[in-house]
Amino acid sequence: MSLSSLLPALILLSSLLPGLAIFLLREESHRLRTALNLFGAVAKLLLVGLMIWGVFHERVFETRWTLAPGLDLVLHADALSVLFVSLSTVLWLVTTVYAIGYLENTPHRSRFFGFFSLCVTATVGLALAGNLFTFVIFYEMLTLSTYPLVAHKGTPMAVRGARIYLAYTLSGGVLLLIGAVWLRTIAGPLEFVEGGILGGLEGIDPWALRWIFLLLIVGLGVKAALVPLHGWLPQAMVAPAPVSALLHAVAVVKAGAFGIVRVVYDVYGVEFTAALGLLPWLGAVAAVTIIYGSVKALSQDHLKKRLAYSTVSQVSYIALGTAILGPLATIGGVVHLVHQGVMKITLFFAAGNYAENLGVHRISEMDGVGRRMPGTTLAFTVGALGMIGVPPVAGFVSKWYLGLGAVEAGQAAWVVPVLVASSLLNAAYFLPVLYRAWFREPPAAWPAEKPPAGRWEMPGALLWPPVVTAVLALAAGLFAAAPYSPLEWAQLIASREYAS
Amino acid sequence: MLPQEIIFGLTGVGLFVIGLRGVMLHVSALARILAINVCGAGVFLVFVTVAYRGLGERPDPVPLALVLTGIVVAVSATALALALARRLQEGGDE
Amino acid sequence: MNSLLIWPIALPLLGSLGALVWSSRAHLIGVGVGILTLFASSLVALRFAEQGGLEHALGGWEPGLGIALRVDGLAAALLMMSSLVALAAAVYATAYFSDPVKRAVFWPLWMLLVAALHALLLAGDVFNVYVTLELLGLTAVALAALGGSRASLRAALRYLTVGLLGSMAFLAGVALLYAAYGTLDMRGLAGLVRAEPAAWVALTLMTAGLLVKAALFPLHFWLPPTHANAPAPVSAALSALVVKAAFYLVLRLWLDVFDGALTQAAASLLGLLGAAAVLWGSWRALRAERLKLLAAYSTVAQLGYLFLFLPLLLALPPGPGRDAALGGLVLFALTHGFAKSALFLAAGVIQQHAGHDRIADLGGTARALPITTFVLALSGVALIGLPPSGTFLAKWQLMSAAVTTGQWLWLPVVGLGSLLAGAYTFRVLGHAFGPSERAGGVLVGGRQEIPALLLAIVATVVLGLGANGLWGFLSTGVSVTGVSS
Amino acid sequence: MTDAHWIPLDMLLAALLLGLGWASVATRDLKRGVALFIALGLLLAVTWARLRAPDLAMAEAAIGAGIAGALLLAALRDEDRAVLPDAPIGGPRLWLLNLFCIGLAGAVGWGLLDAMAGSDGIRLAEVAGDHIPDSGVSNPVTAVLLNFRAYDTLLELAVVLAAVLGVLSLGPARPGFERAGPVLGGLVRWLSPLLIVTAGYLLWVGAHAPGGAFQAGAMLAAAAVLLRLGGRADAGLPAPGALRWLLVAGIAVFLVVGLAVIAPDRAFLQYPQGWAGGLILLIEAAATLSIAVALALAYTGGRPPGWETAGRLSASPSRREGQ
Repeated sequence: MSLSSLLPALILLSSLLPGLAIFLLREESHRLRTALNLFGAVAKLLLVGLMIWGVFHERVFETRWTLAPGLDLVLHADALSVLFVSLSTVLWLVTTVYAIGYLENTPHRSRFFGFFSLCVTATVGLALAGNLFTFVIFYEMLTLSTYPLVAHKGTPMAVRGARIYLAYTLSGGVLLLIGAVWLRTIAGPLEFVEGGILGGLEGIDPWALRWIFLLLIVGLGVKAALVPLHGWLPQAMVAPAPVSALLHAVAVVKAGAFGIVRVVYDVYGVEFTAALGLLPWLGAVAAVTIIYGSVKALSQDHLKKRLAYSTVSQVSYIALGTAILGPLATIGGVVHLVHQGVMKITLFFAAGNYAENLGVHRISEMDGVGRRMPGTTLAFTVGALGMIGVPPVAGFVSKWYLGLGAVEAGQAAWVVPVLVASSLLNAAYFLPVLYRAWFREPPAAWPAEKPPAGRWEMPGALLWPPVVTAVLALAAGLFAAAPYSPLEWAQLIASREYAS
Repeated sequence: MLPQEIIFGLTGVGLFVIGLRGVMLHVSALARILAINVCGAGVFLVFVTVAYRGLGERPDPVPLALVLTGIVVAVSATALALALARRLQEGGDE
Repeated sequence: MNSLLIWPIALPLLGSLGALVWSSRAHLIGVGVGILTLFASSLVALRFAEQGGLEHALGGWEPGLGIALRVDGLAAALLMMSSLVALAAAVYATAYFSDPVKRAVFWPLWMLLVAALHALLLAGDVFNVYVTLELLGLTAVALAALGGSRASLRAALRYLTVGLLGSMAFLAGVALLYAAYGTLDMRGLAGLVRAEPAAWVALTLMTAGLLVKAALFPLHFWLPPTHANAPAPVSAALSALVVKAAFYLVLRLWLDVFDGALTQAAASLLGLLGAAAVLWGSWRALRAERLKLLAAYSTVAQLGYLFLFLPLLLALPPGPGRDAALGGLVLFALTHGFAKSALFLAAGVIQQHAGHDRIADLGGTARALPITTFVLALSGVALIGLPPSGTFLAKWQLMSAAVTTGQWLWLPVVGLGSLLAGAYTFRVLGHAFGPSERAGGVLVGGRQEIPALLLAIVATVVLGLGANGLWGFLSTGVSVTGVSS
Repeated sequence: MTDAHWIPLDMLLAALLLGLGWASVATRDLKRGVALFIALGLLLAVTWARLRAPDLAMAEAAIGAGIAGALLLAALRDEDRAVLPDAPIGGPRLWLLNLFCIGLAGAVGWGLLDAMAGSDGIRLAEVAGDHIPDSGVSNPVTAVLLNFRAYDTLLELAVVLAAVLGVLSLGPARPGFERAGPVLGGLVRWLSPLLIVTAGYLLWVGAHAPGGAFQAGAMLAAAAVLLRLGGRADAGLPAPGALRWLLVAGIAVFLVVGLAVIAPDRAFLQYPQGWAGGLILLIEAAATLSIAVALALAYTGGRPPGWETAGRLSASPSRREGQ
């Protein structure tokens, strides 16, 4: 066993083992639990750093374990997985800090952080999955580990939201499983290969492949919240803020989108998908979702619900990017995987802070919140502007490449109007919030204000995470051309997908 | 095939089916237990008919031994079933 | 001379006698014999792995005149499962019974049950199978009646009646086989059976008898009340092992003895009944009000999956594809055995702790009994078929075989069945995580919770991640009757 | 008399069997049903004798009709309603059931005739006959039961034990009968020793003539039944401590012999050359006692007084388990 065959497994274990240990801790062992959490998060960050360095130097990292004849559990590092792994690892560290602060003095923390770690393990497993079989395994594990997090509060509403979430995702999982089994049976072991594998195989009924594509995309689309499979997402916002943040930014929704990218690029191959005539359908679903999500977001007064519908809309940019044939659109879609994550997590952290500190849950209650909580609101503003696509925040870069890609592919006629319309809608549901927060007079009393503690508006563990992610979102836009930036990686990925 | 084989073989089948029908028809435990015993008698008759077949000097001892085993098993099962039925009638623990 | 094969049968039989005579030491004898039996079974499995098929001609008479014990991969795998589950349930039982009379009578019967199971798994003779079936049936009924309530007595009596009827049908089939082919040895029969009326009628009678005992829909009606009202360790053995023994015999008859006399249509019929069992059993489990009743209906459903494999195995030509499906079948049976026994043991802990097992009133279980709740969750994962349980791999093989043979109907059945299983599992967990004032430590009853936990871990982790060797193990001697390999 | 001459008689016998079978199941009066069933058993014994199976005839009379009949009659004593209600199912469902049964009878009959016609008496009789000289006994049925297929018989004893344990687990024994009047009492006093002697004879003779452990055990059990009917609630059984040993004796001796003979070149239950006859007699003797005790206990219907405490080694049994 060499390092290169162990490293992917170690990255998984760095959150799995602390997670299992945390389950066994007594509720009062606050320090030990925090230490384990942070140790796991930092260890994972270091290991991922090592992996990035290695991948850059063309080392191959692969862990392979045979579960049954012809069915291998494969963890493999390629450019795309490194991108997603880095995103989840960085955001996990930030979210862990946030969650420790957020859940201070609440019950069942050992259970929470145990499942929290399992959830990240599943996400990283998804990212590193080297074939469709492995992907399915972690996809299901993700479902299992997030259910208790959504239901964590134990209120009837939380239990109901979790049940709806479970009904959707388990059904999606079954469809994905059927599709994966079918494809595995007729096409062999589906190792992810840049450029896809199916295009090169002879003698497979194209209609079978189309049906399988449908099964896979519907199965993945449930988690990616493609319309009309998005019904669970607004219900799941009953979860505690750090869970919502993770769910929307890296774990569940992103896992679905990541899966769509994997299936289109590394299983079917984007050119072969186009040849099967499937891309326009995917594009249409993505476009409908983008517009629908934005329109629904407009009418929500509940802040987290508005953010949830915004996620529905924004994540479909990734699907849109994959649905347009051409490297520029690919870059736009893939880079949005990162950008949306960083921006959306900022927004959810901020929403959590408003609720935690002031009891503010609704947009109508946010008048003047910027003066009371300037740090949080500044971070929120950066995230919101990024979502709209205002330069130089990261969101602009994604939209720019998507637009360019559409022009390159000769599909500007429908893509550009979608982008413009959605940006206008984004502005329509975010700008009024910013206006209220900064320019309206604060009310005489907040719904449920906590007595101020310490120097800052919030305890540091709650304030710094949104600030850090907001800075990351800005940096990803400002230094998009710098080496190692998300954009750079996306360009590397796109160049490999189209090399064949 | 000898006529006896046909006569007793089919009689065995008849008893088997009569017993089976009795089990499905009745709800009383005792009547069912009785019917199962009739059913078993039919199967035993088939075995003995098979042993008698071929008319060698002596019948085939193997099926006869099987039937002997079967009779003892049947009486054991009957004993257990009757005890259960009786205990049920007395009302169980609660 | 593989006289090794007699020990997994003889040891529990001896133990049973010892427990009857020295009943104050019965629990020690029970656990000790459980360990020894596991040891003997492991030796048998190891010997099989080295040498392939094993045969022991009892009394030294050639099979036919005498009786042979035989072991192939299928038998060895189930023997190991049975020994492990029985040992775990025995340790659990040492802390379960409070009534001294019941405790005293439990141990001899328990070891007789284990002996019957092992005798059945190793039997190489169709009449001997009948005797083991009766021994298994009577011990199972007597143990199930230890529940003591009216409901449990009524269920036990019905179980006995139905089981006896099944045995009679089986025995009638044996009579026809002997009349037609003049032997009772399975290997001998396999070489003689032809596609003719005698074989068809015999197969139908024997299969029908076994289907009653395996509780295949619509002959499952006796199972839920029996398994739901028996003492927990007994329920565990009934659901995990006893019904599976009947299925094992169906498999043996269909794949080996009657190989030459089968039609795809007959297998498809069993598959359809299996599909109905999956859907109906899962649905009833979802509607069940008591945890043990839920577990029992879930057994009806899970047995249905096993029968789905039959039409696939029959349609697949010999080769890697068929071996893969057979491995999936065995893995399914093993995983279900471990998961369901864990579930019943956990349900027993809850019942003893809370005084009831009504699902709607399980609130607070997660706080009071965290380990047991964890067992519920783990076994639920295996029942749904989610990774990393063995069931996940087994269902993958099942669906893969369905695609290969073009039997598409089974795909939606498996999918729907999994969703229903998810629904009933999370229904229980949802209640268990509900609010309550009761609190408890991490481990409440070690002798009861640890065996259950280990069983659940085997089902959900060990068999999921470490099952690859199973396929090789099974193909050490693929044909059951073709002992030389 | 050739077989052809037997045909009318055989047909009469068959018709009677079917009629009795039908009547015992169809009657709504359970007492009548049981009586008819016992008659069926006796008629079966006649049939076995006619089909040249005297071992079976004896076993059927003693066990199938005798003990089973006694068990059923004893059960009737507790039955509140000896008369069943009107046919529990009727109308179309009854017709469906009848149709199913007729179809089943046709199919099984067809299969059986095909089986017997298709293969002209291939069977194990010849092989068995060839090996009887090596079996240690000369009665072929005993040779099969205690040598060729001894393992079946071992498990069969386990079945008997399982059933009795089940009966014992369910509750205490029924109360006994009133002390019999002088006539019955005298009969019992005379008959019981006779039965015990007969049992010993059957056990001994089983090696070369019809008879053996099961028949002998049934005779002993019959003696116990008689004693109980005569008013002895304990049916003449020994104290519970000894009962436990007697119950396990058959299997224990069988199993120990089977395991003891194992050697590198000898299988389980493969008796060494020259020892077969003696070992079989030993096993049969133990089995007779076990069967007799088991059947007698089953007849009393539950635990004899003092059963619970008889198996304890020490005065202070461990009670840690259970809550």
